[in-house]
Amino acid sequence: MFDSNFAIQSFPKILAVAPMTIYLSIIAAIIGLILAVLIAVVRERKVPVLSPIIGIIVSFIRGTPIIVQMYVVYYGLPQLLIALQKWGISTNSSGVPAIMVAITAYSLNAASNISESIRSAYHSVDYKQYEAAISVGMTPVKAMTRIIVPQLIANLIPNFSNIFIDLIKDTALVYNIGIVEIMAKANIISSVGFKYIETYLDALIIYIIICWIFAKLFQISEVIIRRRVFATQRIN
Amino acid sequence: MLLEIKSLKKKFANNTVLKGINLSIKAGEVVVIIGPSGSGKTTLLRNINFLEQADSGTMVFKDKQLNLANLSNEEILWVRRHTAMVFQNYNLFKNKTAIENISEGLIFGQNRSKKDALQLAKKALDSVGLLDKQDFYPAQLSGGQQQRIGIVRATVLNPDIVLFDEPTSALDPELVGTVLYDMKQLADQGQTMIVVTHQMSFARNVASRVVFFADGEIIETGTPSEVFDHPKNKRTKQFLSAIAEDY
Amino acid sequence: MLLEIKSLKKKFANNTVLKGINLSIKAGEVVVIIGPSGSGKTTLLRNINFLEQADSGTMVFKDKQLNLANLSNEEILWVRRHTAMVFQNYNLFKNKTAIENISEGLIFGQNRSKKDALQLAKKALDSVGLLDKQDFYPAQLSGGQQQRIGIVRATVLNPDIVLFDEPTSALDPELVGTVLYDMKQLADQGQTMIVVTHQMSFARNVASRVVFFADGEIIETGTPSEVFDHPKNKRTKQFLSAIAEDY
Amino acid sequence: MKVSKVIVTLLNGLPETLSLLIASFFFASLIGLGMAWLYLRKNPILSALAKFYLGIVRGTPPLLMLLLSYFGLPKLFTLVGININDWAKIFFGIVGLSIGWGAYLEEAFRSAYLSVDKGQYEAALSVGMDAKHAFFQILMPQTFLIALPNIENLLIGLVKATSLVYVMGMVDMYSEATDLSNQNQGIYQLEIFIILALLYWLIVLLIEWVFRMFHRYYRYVEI
Amino acid sequence: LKNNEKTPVQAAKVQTINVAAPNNNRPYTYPKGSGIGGYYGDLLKQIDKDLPQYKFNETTTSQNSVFVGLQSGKYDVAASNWWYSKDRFKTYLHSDSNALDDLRLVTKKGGKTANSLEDISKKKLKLVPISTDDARYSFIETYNQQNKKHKISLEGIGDQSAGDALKEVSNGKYDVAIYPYAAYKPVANKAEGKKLVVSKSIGLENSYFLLNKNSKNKALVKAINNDLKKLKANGYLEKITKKYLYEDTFKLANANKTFNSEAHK
Ligand SMILES: Nc1ncnc2c1ncn2[C@@H]1O[C@H](COP(=O)(O)OP(=O)(O)OP(=O)(O)O)[C@@H](O)[C@H]1O
Ligand SMILES: Nc1ncnc2c1ncn2[C@@H]1O[C@H](COP(=O)(O)OP(=O)(O)OP(=O)(O)O)[C@@H](O)[C@H]1O
Ligand SMILES: [Mg+2]
Ligand SMILES: [Mg+2]
Repeated sequence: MFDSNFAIQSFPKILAVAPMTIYLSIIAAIIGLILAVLIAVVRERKVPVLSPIIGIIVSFIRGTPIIVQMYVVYYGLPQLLIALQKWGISTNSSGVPAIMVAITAYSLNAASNISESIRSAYHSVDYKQYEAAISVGMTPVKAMTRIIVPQLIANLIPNFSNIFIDLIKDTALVYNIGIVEIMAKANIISSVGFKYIETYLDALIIYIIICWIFAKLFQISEVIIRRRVFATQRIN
Repeated sequence: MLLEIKSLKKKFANNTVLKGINLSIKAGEVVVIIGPSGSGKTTLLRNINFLEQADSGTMVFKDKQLNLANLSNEEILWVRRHTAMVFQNYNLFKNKTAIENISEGLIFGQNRSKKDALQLAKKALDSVGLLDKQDFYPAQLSGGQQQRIGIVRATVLNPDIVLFDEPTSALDPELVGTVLYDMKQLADQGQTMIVVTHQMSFARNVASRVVFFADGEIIETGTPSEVFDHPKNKRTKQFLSAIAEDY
Repeated sequence: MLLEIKSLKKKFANNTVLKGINLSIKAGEVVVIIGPSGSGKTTLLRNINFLEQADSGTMVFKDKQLNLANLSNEEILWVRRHTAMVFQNYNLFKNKTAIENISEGLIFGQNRSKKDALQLAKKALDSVGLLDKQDFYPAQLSGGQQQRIGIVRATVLNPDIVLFDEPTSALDPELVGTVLYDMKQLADQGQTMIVVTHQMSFARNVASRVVFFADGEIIETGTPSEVFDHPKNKRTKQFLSAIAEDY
Repeated sequence: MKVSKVIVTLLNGLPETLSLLIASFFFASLIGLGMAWLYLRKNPILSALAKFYLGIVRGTPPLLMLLLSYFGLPKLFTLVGININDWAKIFFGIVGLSIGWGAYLEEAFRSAYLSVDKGQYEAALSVGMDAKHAFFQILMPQTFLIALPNIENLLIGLVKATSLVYVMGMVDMYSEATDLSNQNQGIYQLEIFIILALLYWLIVLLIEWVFRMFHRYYRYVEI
Repeated sequence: LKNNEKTPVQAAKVQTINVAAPNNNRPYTYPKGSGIGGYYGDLLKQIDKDLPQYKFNETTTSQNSVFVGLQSGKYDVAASNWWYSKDRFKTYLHSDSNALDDLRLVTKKGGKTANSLEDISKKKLKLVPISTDDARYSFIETYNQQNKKHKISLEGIGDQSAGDALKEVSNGKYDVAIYPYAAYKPVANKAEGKKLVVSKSIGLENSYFLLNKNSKNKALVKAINNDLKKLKANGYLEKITKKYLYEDTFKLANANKTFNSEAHK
């Protein structure tokens, strides 16, 4: 029943689209990180009106399955663009590529998760470090960038690593909107003969390896950063 | 007068922590503040360099008149750049080496060139005999070493006043001496200091003036021998006897 | 002799922390151990009630001979149930209220009924005047209150020896007195105690014997006045002068 | 189509979603506890076993985990001569999610356990408790309280992951939604999915509220 | 099943057969209660009734999952409008033809039109992505292999309903979709569908049951084939075709020639 030849032949074909999975995850992580910083700043500074609104949006995004979000964006984005057209803003509603939908959904998702992690990493930096900085005459901005942020980054890495690995795994759903990444390729190759077990096993192995590599990379970078930032492996 | 504080008041929620403090300090004076835990000593220091914002009161510092309830950002920065603080738990920047801890304030607080700053920092480290530790991170230093660097970090800025908040109370007893020694050196060089401490022998030997603080008020002030040997107030007496370790 | 330790040795990796300790304690004695940081005082206490396992040595406790390098679980439990410990950082159970902190040992260490245990715990709390705090969690109590409960938690078990590891060094100075007072009361009642402390006045006033410890060895031992006023060893003198707060 | 009809239809799947959630969370916790226990053993083989489990599961997309459970598990059982093909789908859903979330919970429990103050355990021993009582009276409750925020996040993640059981044709809220939208040839797709999202959000808000209450109850236990 | 194994007498009498169908393929299959609805729902129930020695146990799930289960042996029969492909017939057992599908091209009213697969390629029309599990996907792939000069650009997608796909034609995102008439028809009456036009038939395709390869199922295939022959002859297939597929595909030109043509390749 298990066609090991087919499994072996399919492996390189599926591996060939792994860059799509990684690309999607990295783009979503980068955009997510940028948005997350903005969100964290707005939320921490308690910017009136904006802060509670963003709080609700973040809660909503964190509280709903990504596949549902993806469909909402998939079906909602074109309608939004059509609506914008009616308002006289020129958009091309028919031209929203699936990859844009995926990046939008996954970036928003990453942004809300990362923003929470940034906030908790920020709170885990000893507040007195900030006071020490301004007491030697630094401006608040300098105190943040020179003292708080480097320490925050070291605290952030473990959580960020988890979020990124979840992101890689979650992209296994984007085949639903027609993006050819690992799962989609596995499905496509399988459909010819309706043989799925082989390709899914290939996909599983590829996912495990990718996740393992990234987990290790983050682990190493945490050790390096901790050593650079604090000259210790762990802060007390 | 270098510093003159008038009717400084500070509340947290509905807890009035400072109930109208008046305190004047001449250049070169060493003022030691003693008093029970929770009486507001730390809060007073934090209000002097604006880590905390007072509710009302005025301050004259270096002939500049300041309304404590309404300070501009420039005024805050100006005061911070002419005062310095030494913390109970050292608070060295954990992500900076010993020498960087000292140079950061020179570079980013006083806009000196990096080269100058490092040179000054080196000299300052040398003066407390810790030059060989210049590239160590705080986590690699003992408490006593950290605190002595904390003091250097403050004094290298050449501040008009240095504020000390229980600088030795987190230290092992045999290490306390080294830090107090550095502080005495400073005092002997004419540095103006406000020191919150429980080290009565330091207060007795080094202070020009002792202030006894309780419940957010100055209860008694005078020379060390006035306050320690002839306390006028009942609460002062009570506090001194609790500290005096007899049971 | 209530407790007799012979040639106790303890190494961490290649760092020999205890280099063959001999120490005997009679019932009713109060032995105060002093010495510099890192000299092994805490390690000694932890070896006595087996929080740490010694590498070699013997111990006679309540006429029972114990080989420290080779203890059965029953022996360990038996010793722990006849000794008690008071920690520097109190170590009250953070997830238990004041009264539960005291009753836990009675219930799970001494197999008493919950009802009995709570009654005993209540009485014990009352004896230090903290009955009104019985339902407070440690985080809701001051350091002094926590440590006094820590002492009650130990003594309510009616142990043959109570071990104190710097019980006051984490406390605010005015709170130190209340804890030392409780400890003196205990000593006066004839409780056998081993106390590691930097409170020289306590050592002087309460100790039957003072042991000066350095580098994992007992350097000097004697009555308080022998050790403090006429120290024989150079290192003892050096240590006492560092502590003595003159600069 | 009326919103109320959409809601009623989607709510048909709620019992399935909830039973899946509760059972998976329960078993995932058991697996997590067991694996954390193995991981922390001094025995190198046992802890290697736990690390292996962790490494594999952490790299497996939940979707594949569910497929593995639904189709791989029966294969595994036929090797020992037991036929579980006919067991209810929810069984396989629970197995897949439990194995996946067990790994996350393992990490939460282990890191919480390691961050319990060692002095607490020693204090327990010093009042004469044996290791077992010290563990169950002192370490375990504190571990649990420290792990609580992580547990909350994981439970929320699990709520969302239950939607993936569509791959095995279970009729949960998500499947009700896709089926409803198919019945209508995808015309009300956006509306249906927005309502679906709101329903999931509601469940999550409820969970957050419960944890908040719990947290408030233990606010004086500062660990 | 387990009980049956223990009592061989009974086992010879009634065997349970696990049948799976996609949950997203109206009007051919969809979930109905705990079983299968639609064209194949009716057909399976009829066959089940006709074959007393078998008892069908029906389930619906996502399409890729149907085949993972079929391959692993969890399911015996996969039911939907599976068309012929060499690989499939090699991997699985297959029945004789159980339905005829009428393929059409759907375009936007007033927009570009197409009446054959070649048209799509010649006019450079954008074809709506096809679910990679779908028979239409390999149908186009096969076409591309055989018509290297007039290749159609083909995009894959996950499970997607006909409604969603056709919406993308009506809103202009894509130019043309390829669907069996039966999948297009229910959309045609909706508001979105009114913006669409459908071509003439561009071909007929047979559908087959696919079965896990094992000896038990070999006997089952025989039994099913016999029954299918009977159901074709007595008009039952035509009856449910008219009931579910909106037209009688057996009456179309070439229907008789095409029916069951690949079954014994
Ligand atoms: N940020 C704050 N928010 C609310 N209350 C505060 C805050 N900081 C201090 N307090 C309260 O103000 C009072 C004075 O505190 P402060 O730290 O100034 O006392 P202290 O004299 O320095 O005591 P210690 O000797 O323990 O350091 C205390 O009751 C404290 O609880
Ligand atoms: N678990 C351990 N592993 C390794 N080394 C240890 C451990 N516990 C203590 N040590 C080392 O043993 C030595 C003695 O430590 P100990 O805590 O007994 O000293 P102490 O006399 O109690 O000091 P202090 O006055 O600072 O409490 C120190 O050098 C310490 O670093
Ligand atoms: Mg203070
Ligand atoms: Mg110690």
